[in-house]
Amino acid sequence: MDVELNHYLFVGAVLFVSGIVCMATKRNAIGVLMGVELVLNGANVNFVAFSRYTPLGIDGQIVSLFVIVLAAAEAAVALAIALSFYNNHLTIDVDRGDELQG
Amino acid sequence: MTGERFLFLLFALATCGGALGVVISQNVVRMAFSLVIALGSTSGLFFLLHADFVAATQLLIYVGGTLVLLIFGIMLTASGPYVRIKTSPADLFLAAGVGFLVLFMIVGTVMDVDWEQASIKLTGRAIAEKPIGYNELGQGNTARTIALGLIGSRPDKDLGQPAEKGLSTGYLLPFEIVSVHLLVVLIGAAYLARARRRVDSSADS
Amino acid sequence: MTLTPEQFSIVVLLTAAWLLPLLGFAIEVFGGYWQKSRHSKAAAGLAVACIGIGFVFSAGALAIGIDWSSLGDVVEVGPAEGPVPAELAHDEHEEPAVTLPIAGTFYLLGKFGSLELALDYYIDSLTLVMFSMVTLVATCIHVFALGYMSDELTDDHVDHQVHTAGGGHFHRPGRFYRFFSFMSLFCFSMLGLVLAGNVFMVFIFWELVGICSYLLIGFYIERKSATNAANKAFIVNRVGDFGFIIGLMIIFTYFGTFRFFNHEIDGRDVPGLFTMISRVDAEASGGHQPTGADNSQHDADAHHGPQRLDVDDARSVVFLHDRDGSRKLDDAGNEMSIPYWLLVAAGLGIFAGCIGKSAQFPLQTWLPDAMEGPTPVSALVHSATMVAAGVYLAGRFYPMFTPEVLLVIAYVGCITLFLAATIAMVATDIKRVLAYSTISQLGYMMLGIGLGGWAAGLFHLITHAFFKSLMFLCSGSVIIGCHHEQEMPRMGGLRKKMPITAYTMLVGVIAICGLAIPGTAIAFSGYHSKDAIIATSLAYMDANSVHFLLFLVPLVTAGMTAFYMFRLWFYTFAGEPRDQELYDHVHESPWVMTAPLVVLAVFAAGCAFGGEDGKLYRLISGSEPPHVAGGTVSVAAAGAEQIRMPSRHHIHGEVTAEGIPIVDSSDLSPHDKAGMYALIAAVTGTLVAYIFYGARVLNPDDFRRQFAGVYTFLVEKWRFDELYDAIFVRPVHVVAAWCTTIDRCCIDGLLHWMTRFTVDVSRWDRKFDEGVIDGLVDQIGNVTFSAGRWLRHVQTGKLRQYVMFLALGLLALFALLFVMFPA
Amino acid sequence: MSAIFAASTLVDYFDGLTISPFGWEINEGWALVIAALIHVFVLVNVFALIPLFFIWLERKVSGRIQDRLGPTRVGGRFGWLQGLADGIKLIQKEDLVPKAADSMLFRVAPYIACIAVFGTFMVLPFSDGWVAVAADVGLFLLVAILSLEVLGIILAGYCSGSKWSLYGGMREAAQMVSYEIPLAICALVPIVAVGTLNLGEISRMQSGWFFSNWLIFNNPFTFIAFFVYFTVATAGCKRAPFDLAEAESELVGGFHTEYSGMRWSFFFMAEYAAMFVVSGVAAILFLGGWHTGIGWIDQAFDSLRISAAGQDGFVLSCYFANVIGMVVFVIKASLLVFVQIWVRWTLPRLRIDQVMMTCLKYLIPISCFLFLGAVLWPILLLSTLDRTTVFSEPLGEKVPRRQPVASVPAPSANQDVTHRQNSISDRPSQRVTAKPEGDDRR
Repeated sequence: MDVELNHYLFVGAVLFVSGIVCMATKRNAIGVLMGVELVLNGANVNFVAFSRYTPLGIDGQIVSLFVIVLAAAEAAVALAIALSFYNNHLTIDVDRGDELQG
Repeated sequence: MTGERFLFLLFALATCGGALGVVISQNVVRMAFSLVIALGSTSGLFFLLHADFVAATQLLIYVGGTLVLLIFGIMLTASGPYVRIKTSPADLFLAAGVGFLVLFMIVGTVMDVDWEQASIKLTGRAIAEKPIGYNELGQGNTARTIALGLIGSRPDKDLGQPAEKGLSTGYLLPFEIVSVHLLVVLIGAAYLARARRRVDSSADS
Repeated sequence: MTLTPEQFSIVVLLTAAWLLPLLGFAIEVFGGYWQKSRHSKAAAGLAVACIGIGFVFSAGALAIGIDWSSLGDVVEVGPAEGPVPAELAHDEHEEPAVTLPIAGTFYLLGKFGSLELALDYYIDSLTLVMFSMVTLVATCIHVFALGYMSDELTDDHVDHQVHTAGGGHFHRPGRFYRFFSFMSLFCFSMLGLVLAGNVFMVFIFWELVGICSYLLIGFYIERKSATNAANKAFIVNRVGDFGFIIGLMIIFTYFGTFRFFNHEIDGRDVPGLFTMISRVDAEASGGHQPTGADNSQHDADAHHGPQRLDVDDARSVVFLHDRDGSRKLDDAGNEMSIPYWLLVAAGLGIFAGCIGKSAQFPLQTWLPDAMEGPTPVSALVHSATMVAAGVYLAGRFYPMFTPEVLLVIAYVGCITLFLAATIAMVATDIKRVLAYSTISQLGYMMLGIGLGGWAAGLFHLITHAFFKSLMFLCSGSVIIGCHHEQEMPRMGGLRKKMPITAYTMLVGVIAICGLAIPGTAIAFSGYHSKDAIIATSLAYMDANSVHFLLFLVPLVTAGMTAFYMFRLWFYTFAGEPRDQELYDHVHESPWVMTAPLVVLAVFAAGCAFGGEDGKLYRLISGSEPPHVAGGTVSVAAAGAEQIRMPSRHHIHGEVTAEGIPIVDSSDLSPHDKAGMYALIAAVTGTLVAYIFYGARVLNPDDFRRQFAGVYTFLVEKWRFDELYDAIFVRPVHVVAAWCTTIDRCCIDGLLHWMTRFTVDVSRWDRKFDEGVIDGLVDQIGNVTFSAGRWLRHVQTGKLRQYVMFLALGLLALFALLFVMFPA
Repeated sequence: MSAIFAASTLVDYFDGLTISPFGWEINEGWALVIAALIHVFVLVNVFALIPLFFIWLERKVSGRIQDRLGPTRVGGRFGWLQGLADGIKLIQKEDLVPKAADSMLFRVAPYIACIAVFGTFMVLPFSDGWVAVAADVGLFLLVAILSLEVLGIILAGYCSGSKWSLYGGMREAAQMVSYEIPLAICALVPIVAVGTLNLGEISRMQSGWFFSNWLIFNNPFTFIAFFVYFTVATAGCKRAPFDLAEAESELVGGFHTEYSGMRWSFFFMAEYAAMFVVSGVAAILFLGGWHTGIGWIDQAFDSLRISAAGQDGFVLSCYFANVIGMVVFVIKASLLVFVQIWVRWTLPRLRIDQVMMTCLKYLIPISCFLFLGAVLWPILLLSTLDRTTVFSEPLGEKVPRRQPVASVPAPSANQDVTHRQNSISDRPSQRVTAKPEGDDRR
């Protein structure tokens, strides 16, 4: 058998799901951030795979580039938020950040 | 067992392993490490997909930039060495269950779809014919194409097309928007992260 | 039209002369309130400067605009070479220095369809003369006012005629600058009225002078009488203006333009009013060979034989003419015309405006009361200029008047002059005498115009302006000298105390009476002008003998004029003082007041020098409508007698009333006869006056007792005020009372009921609001609130839970997808 | 043996080769694996030898600069085996892991640093066509891989469980993250001039007289950019005066305080290899790559290569030319490394805040200005001289000589097809082989 589109999609799915689970389980803000990165990467894998295996062409790569760049931006902001969170709570545990709960 | 398949298996396993490592590990630094592995092998996958530019970008920005930033953040926010914040087992099980459900769903969906039909329905072309940049000659040399696409011209789509078909659209506007967005984000991050007066610990617990 | 340099300079000069007073007014009004002390004569100086410079400008314009050489030569009247004066009448237009009239547009106010509302100018020799006259008289009067109003130069002016509740007199700050600002505004309006190039603009300034007169009459606003007089003047004028507006509407409807002169509207030639209504030869049946309206182009033949309106007798409509004289076609292509009776109505309407403005019968009652204003105002506004504006307008509109209208004008003038003269004979207030004489003289002017003596009427307008303003100023000087005493019976013998005033006054009196040395042309201005009018009336009488009254009444009135004027003079200046202690305080006025008297006296005496061969008359007749000189014939309306306007040749005795030339001028021409009659009448009146008041041979009180009825009737001014009171005012009061009662009972009641109803309704409404709507809103609020309260437990603030929700939502979505679209 | 360097022919060499004793034939896949292994072998040797040489060189140079002799004993007069001796000693040393350390990461960190630097060797062309992965985005890829080294440093610093290491790691992290920006921008300045990221093409465009053809002299901005790049690269290799991560005077040993023995030496292998890599990149980007800079010599070698083009297998003349080219390239890179050493022993160390300020307040703005200038320069020339360069023929003439492949849409139109001067990347068949090897190393 030769490598097919589906294989890449499976990898992307695994990345995606583990990212979600990571977000759902980690209490460390940075961990949550990592989960986000994982999810984005799962999406990226799909994009590039599609642009490779379907006649859609280069657009998939360009979109994945945008995703990467925005992920970097998101990481910067999220990290800044995490830092100020840490400044205010002396901890990085996101479960402590529930002052606004109903 | 061609080289490509071998390498794919290698990178795919590394990626999945790294991802799972991120999920399972309780130590933030270990998580970061396994994330490095996951993302690095993801860029390896990109190489396999003949997307050199994306792969390099992935390496440079993600592994070289974002992750270093993350580890930096970890260092800054570590109240003790190797902080571990335990998660309740209930959460873990619940999350795992949901995760498996989602995984199952996605895989099922992927299996269901017939990509041949989908691609013909979408583009009117069969999957067999590869888009430009993926033919045997110019494998992976997509840098120029991407660059041209980013500045708004699409020779990969338009070359050799009948003139009356018109020109296809590029990505100049998103490119500009993203650039400005990056600038804004950096300024905003600097503003957020600037040193503030700490609230005393009695206040927040 | 493109202007030659002379024309342009004339326009510029007149415009400057027109706008300068406005500038002055603006500065005085705004500066006046800023200036701290009320002692400064700055405002007066400004006003005098403005109007003076204006006079210089308009005099310059006159000098440029008129070809004096052709005016100068004296004409020997000989029937041999046809109608010579007629030739001369437009001789000055053969090679004129400047082609008059000059007409054009200053500024386009607005454009409604084909109608253009604009600030136009229409300058012919009449305009030039009027400008010079107005500015000159106004200058003199301004200077005079410097002295007359000087007691206003104080912060605490005591008005002796207003009594406060405390029995004391009324104290107020002086209003020197305000007076002069009003005067400036009036000058601006009057000049604008003279300059106006279209009826609309005329109407605007017409109303403006009305406002100024209102303000000036009511200058001593604390005096009840003054305010009443102001209101009266204003309201009475409104009556006239009502007719004026009707006339305007008719003109706009049928002529489609307000302009006097030919002009262009977006490329299309539009003939002016006068061109449209131009006459045709009486013999000519169709509309051929009409005489162009504007004097610049019309042929000499037009002056043979009388002329008539271009009327289709069958349909009795008047055809409008185009520039080239052919009948004007409207866009549909058929000939434009106006029904004859509507033309008559338009003429009457316009004339109604004139009646109101120049206080003709039956609207004459406002003018005597207007004497409540300061004397300079009476001199400028109510004798020289504004009231003359009515006559001026009638002259301007002369071409629009059908013979019937002219007849009406003539009769109105006739009645007015007689009636005013009779009242003047018994009036004792010095200013009122002058006021009534003004009315009567205006009557003369109207009569002249109505009889076809166009030039004669306006001639008299000019001369009268001079001597009447002179006399008013003299009376003002007397009043000042007598410390605001206006009753003649308390004066007398002032000749010795104030000689300059007395003798300048005498000049004026002689001028208005029209005394002259028989056989010679030596006479004051009044003689020539009145003589011209009476001559016209004589000619008119033997042209159509039905209207003989139009000759007799003016003749008799000439005598009465002489009588009451000399009565006034003798009363005031001659004989022994009747009130010694008043006499002791009399003093001659300062030079600032006497100088204008002298100037005006000179003009009153000599402005009409040479009579109808003089320059002034030529100037005026230069802009005479072309069909006047040849005489006109009314269209023979069915049954009515035909009215024939006398031609100038007839007046001067070259042709008979039927237009047949008289070869041998053995007997006197109507002109010379009229001159003699008028002179005889004047001398008679003078003698009578001398007998009664000068020599005091006879005692007027005996006659008073003898003719008590007539006397009281005259003293009560023919009971006109009572009449109007009975006819108009009381009914109005009654109606008003009715209206108030109706208001009180019905409308107020209805309103009260409605309010009560509303209150009840709103009371119910309030209940509804509070009960239902508010309840509903509260319910919604509560529901939302409780829902939120219940839902807020969902928002745990736990990030990871949200992620779980996300994932579950994703699952649910896909599950839905699979259920709905099974692969 | 010789043909191994010419990777162009390697796979063809093994493909279809029959090993006589067993009599089975090597198919394409196995040939690929074998070729890959050979490449690994060669590159690992190069990677191992270069640091040995430079460590020795540094000792000698520092000795000379400090008026000492430096190593003299081991091997010959110049002690040129000193490096080897050190290596052996380090291998013998005990491998310690502190109790406070996170043992797994502590062990892994040196390898990460080492592998990262080693990865860059695969995209670094030593001579025309002598490159493991002639990626189209070679330079970009190289910078990307090089940026991975810092991960190892940071992990090492953080996981040693020592405050000195932690400080070192944090300093390293801050320094690297900020210095990568000017590094990339300065590398882009010559890229703007030549219009390709492919290192092979870049240096191929600089054949001919050095003054007219080397990119450093291409325009004033590239000239400045060279020095800025060199400074930034020095900082990137955390060399003095920017070596705050291992500032002995403040932090005992910086990030490698807790390390000993072989793991410790890995860091230094990585460091010296990195020095060589950045110097090599400088040589390719600015100093004409493997070209001597003397016009007629370069033309001669180019013509040799042209003659080799087309025919497969081992061509002696082409091989000779490539060997000369490699020597020239290594000499250029080594000179630059020598300059780095020289600087280290000459200049005092900056303070950390000074280091950051130098980067953020000066180097980044300067490099941005240079980039802008480099973009505007050709436009200026075009509007004044009607050409885009001052000395050499317009770069449009020199744009990669290759068959017009669809992957290069716009420029491929004006390419000079006849003048075929190929690299591996341009030959489709070898591109296939070279590609997986590239990934193999990571």
